Amino acid sequence: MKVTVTVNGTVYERDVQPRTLLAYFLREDCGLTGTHVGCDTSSCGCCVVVLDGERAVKSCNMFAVQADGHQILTVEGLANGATLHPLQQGFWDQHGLQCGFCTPGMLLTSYALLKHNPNPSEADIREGLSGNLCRCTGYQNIVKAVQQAAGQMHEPVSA
Amino acid sequence: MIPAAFDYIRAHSADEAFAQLQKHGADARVLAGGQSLIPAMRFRLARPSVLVDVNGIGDFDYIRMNNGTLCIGAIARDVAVERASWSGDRRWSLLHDASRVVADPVVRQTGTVVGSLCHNDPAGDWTAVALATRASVVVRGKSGSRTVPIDEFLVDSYTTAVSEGEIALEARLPVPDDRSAGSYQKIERKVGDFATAAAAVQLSLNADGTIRTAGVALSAAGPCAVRVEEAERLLVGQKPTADVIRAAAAAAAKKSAPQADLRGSIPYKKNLAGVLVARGLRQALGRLGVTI
Amino acid sequence: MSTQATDRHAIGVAMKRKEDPRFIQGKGHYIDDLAFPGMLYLALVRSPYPHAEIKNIDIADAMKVPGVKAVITGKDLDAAGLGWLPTFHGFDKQMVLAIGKVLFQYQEVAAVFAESREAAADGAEAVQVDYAPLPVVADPFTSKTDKVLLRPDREQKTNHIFHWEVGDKDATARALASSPRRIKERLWFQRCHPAPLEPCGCVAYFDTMGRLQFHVTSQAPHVYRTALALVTGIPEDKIHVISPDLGGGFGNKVPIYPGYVCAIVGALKIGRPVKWIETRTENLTSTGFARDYHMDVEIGATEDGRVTALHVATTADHGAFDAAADPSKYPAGIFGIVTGSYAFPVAHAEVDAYFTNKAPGGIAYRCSFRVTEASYAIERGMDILADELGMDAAELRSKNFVKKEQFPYPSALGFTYDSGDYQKTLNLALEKIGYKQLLEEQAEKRARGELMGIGISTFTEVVGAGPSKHFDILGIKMFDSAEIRIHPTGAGIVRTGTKSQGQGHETTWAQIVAEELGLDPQTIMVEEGDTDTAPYGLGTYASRSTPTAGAAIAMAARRIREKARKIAAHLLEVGEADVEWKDYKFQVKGVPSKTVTMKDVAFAAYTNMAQNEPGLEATFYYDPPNMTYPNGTYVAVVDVDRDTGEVKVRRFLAVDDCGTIINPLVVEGQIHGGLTEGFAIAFMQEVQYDAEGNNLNTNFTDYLLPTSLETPHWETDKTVTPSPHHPIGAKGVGESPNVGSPAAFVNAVIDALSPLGVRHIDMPITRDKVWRAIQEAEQSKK
Amino acid sequence: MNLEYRGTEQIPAGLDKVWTFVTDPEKVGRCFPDVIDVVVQDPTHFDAVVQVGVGPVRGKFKLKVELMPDAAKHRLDMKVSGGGFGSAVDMTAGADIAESGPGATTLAWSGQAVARGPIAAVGGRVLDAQAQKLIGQAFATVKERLS
Repeated sequence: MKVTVTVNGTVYERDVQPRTLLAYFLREDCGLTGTHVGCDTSSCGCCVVVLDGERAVKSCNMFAVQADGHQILTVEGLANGATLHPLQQGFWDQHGLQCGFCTPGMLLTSYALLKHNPNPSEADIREGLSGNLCRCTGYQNIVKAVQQAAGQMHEPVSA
Repeated sequence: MIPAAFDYIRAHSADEAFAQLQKHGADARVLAGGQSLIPAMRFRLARPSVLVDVNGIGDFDYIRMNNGTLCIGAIARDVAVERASWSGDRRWSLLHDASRVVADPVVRQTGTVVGSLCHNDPAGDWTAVALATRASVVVRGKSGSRTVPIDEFLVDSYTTAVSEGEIALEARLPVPDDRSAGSYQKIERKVGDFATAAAAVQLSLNADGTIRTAGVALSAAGPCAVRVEEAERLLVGQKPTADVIRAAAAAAAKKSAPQADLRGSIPYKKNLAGVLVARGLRQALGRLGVTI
Repeated sequence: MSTQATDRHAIGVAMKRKEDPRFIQGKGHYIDDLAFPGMLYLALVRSPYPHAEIKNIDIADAMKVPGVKAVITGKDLDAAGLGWLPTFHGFDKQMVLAIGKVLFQYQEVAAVFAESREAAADGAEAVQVDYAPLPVVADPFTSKTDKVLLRPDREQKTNHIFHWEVGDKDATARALASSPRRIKERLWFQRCHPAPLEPCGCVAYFDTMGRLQFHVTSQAPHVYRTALALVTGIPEDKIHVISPDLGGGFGNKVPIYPGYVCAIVGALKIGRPVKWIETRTENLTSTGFARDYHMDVEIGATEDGRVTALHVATTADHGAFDAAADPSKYPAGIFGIVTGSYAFPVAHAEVDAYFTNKAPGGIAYRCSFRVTEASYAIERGMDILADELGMDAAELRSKNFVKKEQFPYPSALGFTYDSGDYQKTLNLALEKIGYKQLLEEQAEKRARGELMGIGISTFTEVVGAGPSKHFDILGIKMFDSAEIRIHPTGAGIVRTGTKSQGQGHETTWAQIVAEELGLDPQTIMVEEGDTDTAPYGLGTYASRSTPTAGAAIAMAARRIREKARKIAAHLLEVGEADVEWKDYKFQVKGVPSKTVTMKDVAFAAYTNMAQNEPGLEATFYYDPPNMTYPNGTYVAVVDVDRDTGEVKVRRFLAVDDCGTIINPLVVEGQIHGGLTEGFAIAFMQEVQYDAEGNNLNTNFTDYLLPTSLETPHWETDKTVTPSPHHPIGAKGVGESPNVGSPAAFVNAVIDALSPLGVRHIDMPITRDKVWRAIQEAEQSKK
Repeated sequence: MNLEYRGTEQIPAGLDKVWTFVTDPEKVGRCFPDVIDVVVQDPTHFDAVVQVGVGPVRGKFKLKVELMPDAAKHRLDMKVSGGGFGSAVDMTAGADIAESGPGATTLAWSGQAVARGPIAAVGGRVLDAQAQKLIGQAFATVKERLS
C-alpha cells in the first residue's frame, strides 16, 4: 500500500505491507533508526514517537498504514539545527541516560507530557513516564532532566 | 515480532465501516486503539485477514453530555476521559480514577474506552466501571442500532453482544445526580500490568444520608468483570457505617471467582476483592463528605 | 554526591558524558541499525516442549514461503561439524540447533533465512516439527535423583555437573557443633534474567577478501573472535568482530548464542549478509539467565553474638547445558566471598550443580561471578542470626566486622581483602538515615500493630577478575589492556579491550588519560569494541573494567609520560633527571617558571624530538595483583500493608565505598541503576518454570521490570577507601548496588513481619507471598 | 500450564450403543466442537482440525487423537496432542462408562490439558476456555448424537 507520512517535517512516500509496524517503517523505510524496538508487548516504550504534535504513541503497536496522512515527530526531529531541545539538554546535563536505548522514547513521551502539563511535579513526571522502561538510570536523573527542561521551556526566549 | 499478513481498509464513515464488516464477517476485526489487538497479532494469536480501521472517522472521536447521558464515541481515547473538563467533578470520580490506571500513560493516549469494552478482557478496567455506572453500549447491527445494557453486553471472556459484522458505536453512561461519587481501586504488580484485582464503586446519597443507589463491580474476578448485586443490595437504603461497608466487602469477596495466576492465588485475590470494595466505598463516601 | 570537591585535574570531576550527544539525538549506533545491501533476515524455530525427541522436521512448506532462501537444522550443522558450541568455561558443549532432542522450552530447532523480516517470520511458522515428549526435569532436586538422564551425550551418565568446595570442612563442622547458638535457613536466590532493553543480535557477512565481518552485541569482542576461530576453524586473522553501541548488557551479552552461529553459517552458505535480532521472548527464554542458587546457610555464634563458623551448601540449577559464565578454575565463580564483611574464624562453602530442562546460563548478571548470591546469603544469614539472638542487626554486624586495621585481610575462604573501613561506612549510614529515630518510630508503630521494617546490608563485593594466576576463560587469562596515542596537537585516542554498555567509558577513560597526562579530557577519544583496532582484552562484565582496563589506561599513560619526559628534557634543555612532573606539567626541578605542557611535548614528539624515537604512544597489558573489594552499607525502610501485602519502600540509603571516584556523576548513575535492579530482583524479577517445564515469564508482561512509578527514590553517600594496589585506587562500582541491595530489601520486609513470627520469604517478595505469610502467622497464633 | 476439567453426561442409550459410538474414530472426531476435518488413520487413531476462536484469538488447532478403549468396555481413554499458534497442547480425557438403568448410560468424564508455548504464555486465559470447551462440548455432543 502507498502511504505518505510526514516525519520531522519531511514527507516520505513509501510502498508498505499493511502489516509493517510504524516503528520498522521509520527505521527501515525512512532510515530514522533513533526509534528503537525493545519488546513485542508495548511494555518498554523504546519506540515512542509523537503523532500529530501531541499524542505519544508506541510505534511498534501501530501500523505504518495508520500513519498515512499524519505527522510524526521522532528523536531525530527534536533539535533545532545545532541547538538541542531543552529535553535533550536536560537529559545530558542531569545524566539522564546511560546505554541510551530507552532515551528516544523517554524524550518523546516527555515531549507529549510537557505539551499537556508544562509544569509537572516529580509525581506527575514519574506517573507520566511509567509507560517507558529504563534499565540503567533508576529514573531519578530522568525526572530531574524533565524538570530542568520544563523550567527552561518556561523561561522567556532570550534574543 | 511480525503479524501475519492481512488486508487493511480505512473506513471514512460509520456506514463504510459497517459495510466492510458485513462484507468480511468473521475474518474482519475493527481496528480502534489496537492496543490489545496489535500485540495479539504480533504473537500471531490473532490473525484477522481484514482490519477495518475506524481511526479516520472523525465522527467517532467525542465525549459529550447529551440529555443526562455521557456519550463516549468509538475512538475516544482513554486519555480524553482523564483530560475532560468535567473530570474533576466528584460525580465522575470513578471514571477519573480509572482513566489514570488503565494500561500505562502512553497506551492510554491511543487505547479507547469502547474498544476496551468490546475486548472484554477478564481483567479490564472500563468493563468494571461500566457495570458500576450502569452504562450501555450502542451496537450497530443489520437491523439498525440497538442499545445494549452493559450486563447483557458482557457475555464471556473476550466475548460481547457485538456479533460478527457488527460494530459498537458508543458507550453511554447516565449522568449521576449531584450527591454522587465513586472510586476505582486497582492493585497491579506494576504500571501496565492487568489488574491483580480491581473494584469499581459508584454511590449516590439521599438527603438524609442513606444510600440511594449503589454500583459495585469487580474486575479480574471471573471470566469477565462482574457486578456484585449482593453488595449493592446490602448498601441501598442503608446509612453508611463500618458494618455496612464490611458486609458489602464480604459479599464482594464471596462473589469474586478469580483464576490463580502469576498475579496471585485465589484466596489472595478474593481477599483483595473485599479489601478494594471497602476502600472504594470509603473513598467514595469521603468524596461525599462522609468519613467512616 | 552530584559534585565532588577536587584539586585534581580530571579525576573526581563530575564531567558530563561525552557519549551523550549522539544518544540524545537518535544517532546511537546499535546492532539493529545496521543494514547491508542484499542482507537476509534470520528467524529461529523454537521448541514448545521442554524435553522431547525430535521425530521429524519438515521444511517443505517453509521453503515454499515467498522470500525464504534456506532452512537449516541441527542435522545440517552437525554434518558440517558445527553442531555443538563449547560453553563459556569449556567444560561442556551446547547444541547450536537441536540434534535428536530438545532439552528446554524455546530451544533453537531450525534456522530460516529470508529476504525480509516478514518472510523469515512466515517461514519459521511454516516449519513443521514432530516431537515426542519426554519426561521433564524442572528442578535440581528432581534432577539429583538421576531418574531421568538429561544428557546421554556426555561421558558421565548423571545429571550432576560438578561438586565444588572451599574452606575447612571438618573444622567448620566442629565449630558449628560446639557453637552455643546456631541458625540454619534455606535461601533461594531465584532465577533472574538481566533483560537489557536492547535484545541480542548480530549481522554476519564475508567481505570480498573472504574475511568474516561480524557485528554483534558483545561485551567481550576479543573473546568472541578467539572462540569463533576455535569453533569454526576460520583463521583468527580472517575474523573481524565489531561490537557497536550496546543497549545495556548486564552480563546478558557475554555468552555466544546459537543465533550468532546460525547467522555466520547462513552468510557462508548463501553468500549474503545475514541479520539476526532476537525478539524479547527469545531474549528472556533462551539467553543467559542468572542465579538459581538454593543455599542452605548455617551460622554459628557465641551467646554474645560473635560468629564462630559459616557453612553454605548450595544446589545450583544450571539448566540444559553447563553454560555458566564462570572462570575455568571457578565453576561456582567467586562464591567464596560468602564470609562477607565478617571475621569468620572458619568457614566452608560447597556448590553442587545439576542439569534441568531449563534454559542454559548462569551468567554474572550485574555482579562478579556468583557474588550476588554469596552476598545475599551472608547478609540474610546475619539478619536471621540477629533475630535468633534478639540482637540489633547493626550491632551484630559491628561486632563481627573485619576491622580497619586488619587489612589486607585474609578471609577464611582464601581471599585477601584489599581495604575498607566497614565501621565508618556503617556509622555514616546509620547517622544519615536516622537509625535511632527510626527504631523509636518502629517501636511505636509495632505497639499499634503497624508493620514497619528497617533492613541493613553491609556487604563486601569482590571484583576485577583478575589475577591471571587464578582466572581465565577458555584458557585466556583475565588481564585487560589499553593503547593510547597522543596526536601532535595534544589530542589523543585510547583503546581498550573492554566494552561499555552504558557505563560511560568514553568519558571516564578520557578522564584517566587526562589526569595522568594533564590533557583535556574533551580531546581524548575513546574507542572500544573493534577487534582490529583495540588491544586484546577480556571485556566488560563482573565490574572488571575500572579495576583492569582502568588500571591499564593509567599505566599506559604513565609509559607515555616516561617517554614524554625525555622530550621535555630536550625542550627544557636540561638532563632528564632534572625534569619532574608537577601540577600536570613538566618542570625543571626547583624552577617553577621553567615548564612545558604535555601538549607542547606532544607537538615536539612529531616535530622536534631530537634523538628520541618519534611519536607518543604506549600499550599496557595489566594483570592485576589482586581483586578489588568495594563495599558499602545499605539501609531500607519499608511499610507493609497488612490487608494487601503491599510493601512500600519509604526510604533507601546507599553508602558506597568504591575507592577513588573517577566521575561522581557516573558513579551516582551506576548506583541508582544498580539499586533499581536490586529492587526489581527483590520484589519483581523472576524466571519461573512450572512443573511441566513451561517458562512462565516470556515477556515484559510477566517478567516484571519496575517503572518510574514503582522505583523508590534513592539516597546516596560515600566513604572513600582507595584500593592500595590499583594505580589510581579505584575499585569499580557498577555492580555493588545490585549485589548489596537485595538483602537490604528482604531484611526490611522480614523485620517488618518479625513481630508476627515470620522468619524468611524467598524473593521476589510479591504481595501474595507477604499476605499469605501474614495469614499463616496469624492462623498459627490462633 | 496445567488445566483440569470434569463432568458427567447421562445418555439415554444403552451401554453397547454408547460404546460402539465412542470407539468409532470418525464419530468421536465429529463430536469435537468447530471441527473442520477428520481423517481416520486406523480404528484407534485419527487426525482432526478444529477451529479455535475466542475474541481476537482465532486460528486452527491440528490434533492427533488416539483412542484407548479398555477390553471390559467400561473405560475409554483418549490422548489428544497437537497445536497451533506455534504452541503445543497435550490433552488426556477419559470417561468411565456405566449402565445407569435400562437404556441409560452414565458417562463420567475428566480431562486434563497441558499447554506449552506462546499460547500458554500469552493466551493462558483464552486457552483455558478453549480446552474446557473442546473436552466438555465433545462429551456433550456425544450425548446429543445418541439422544
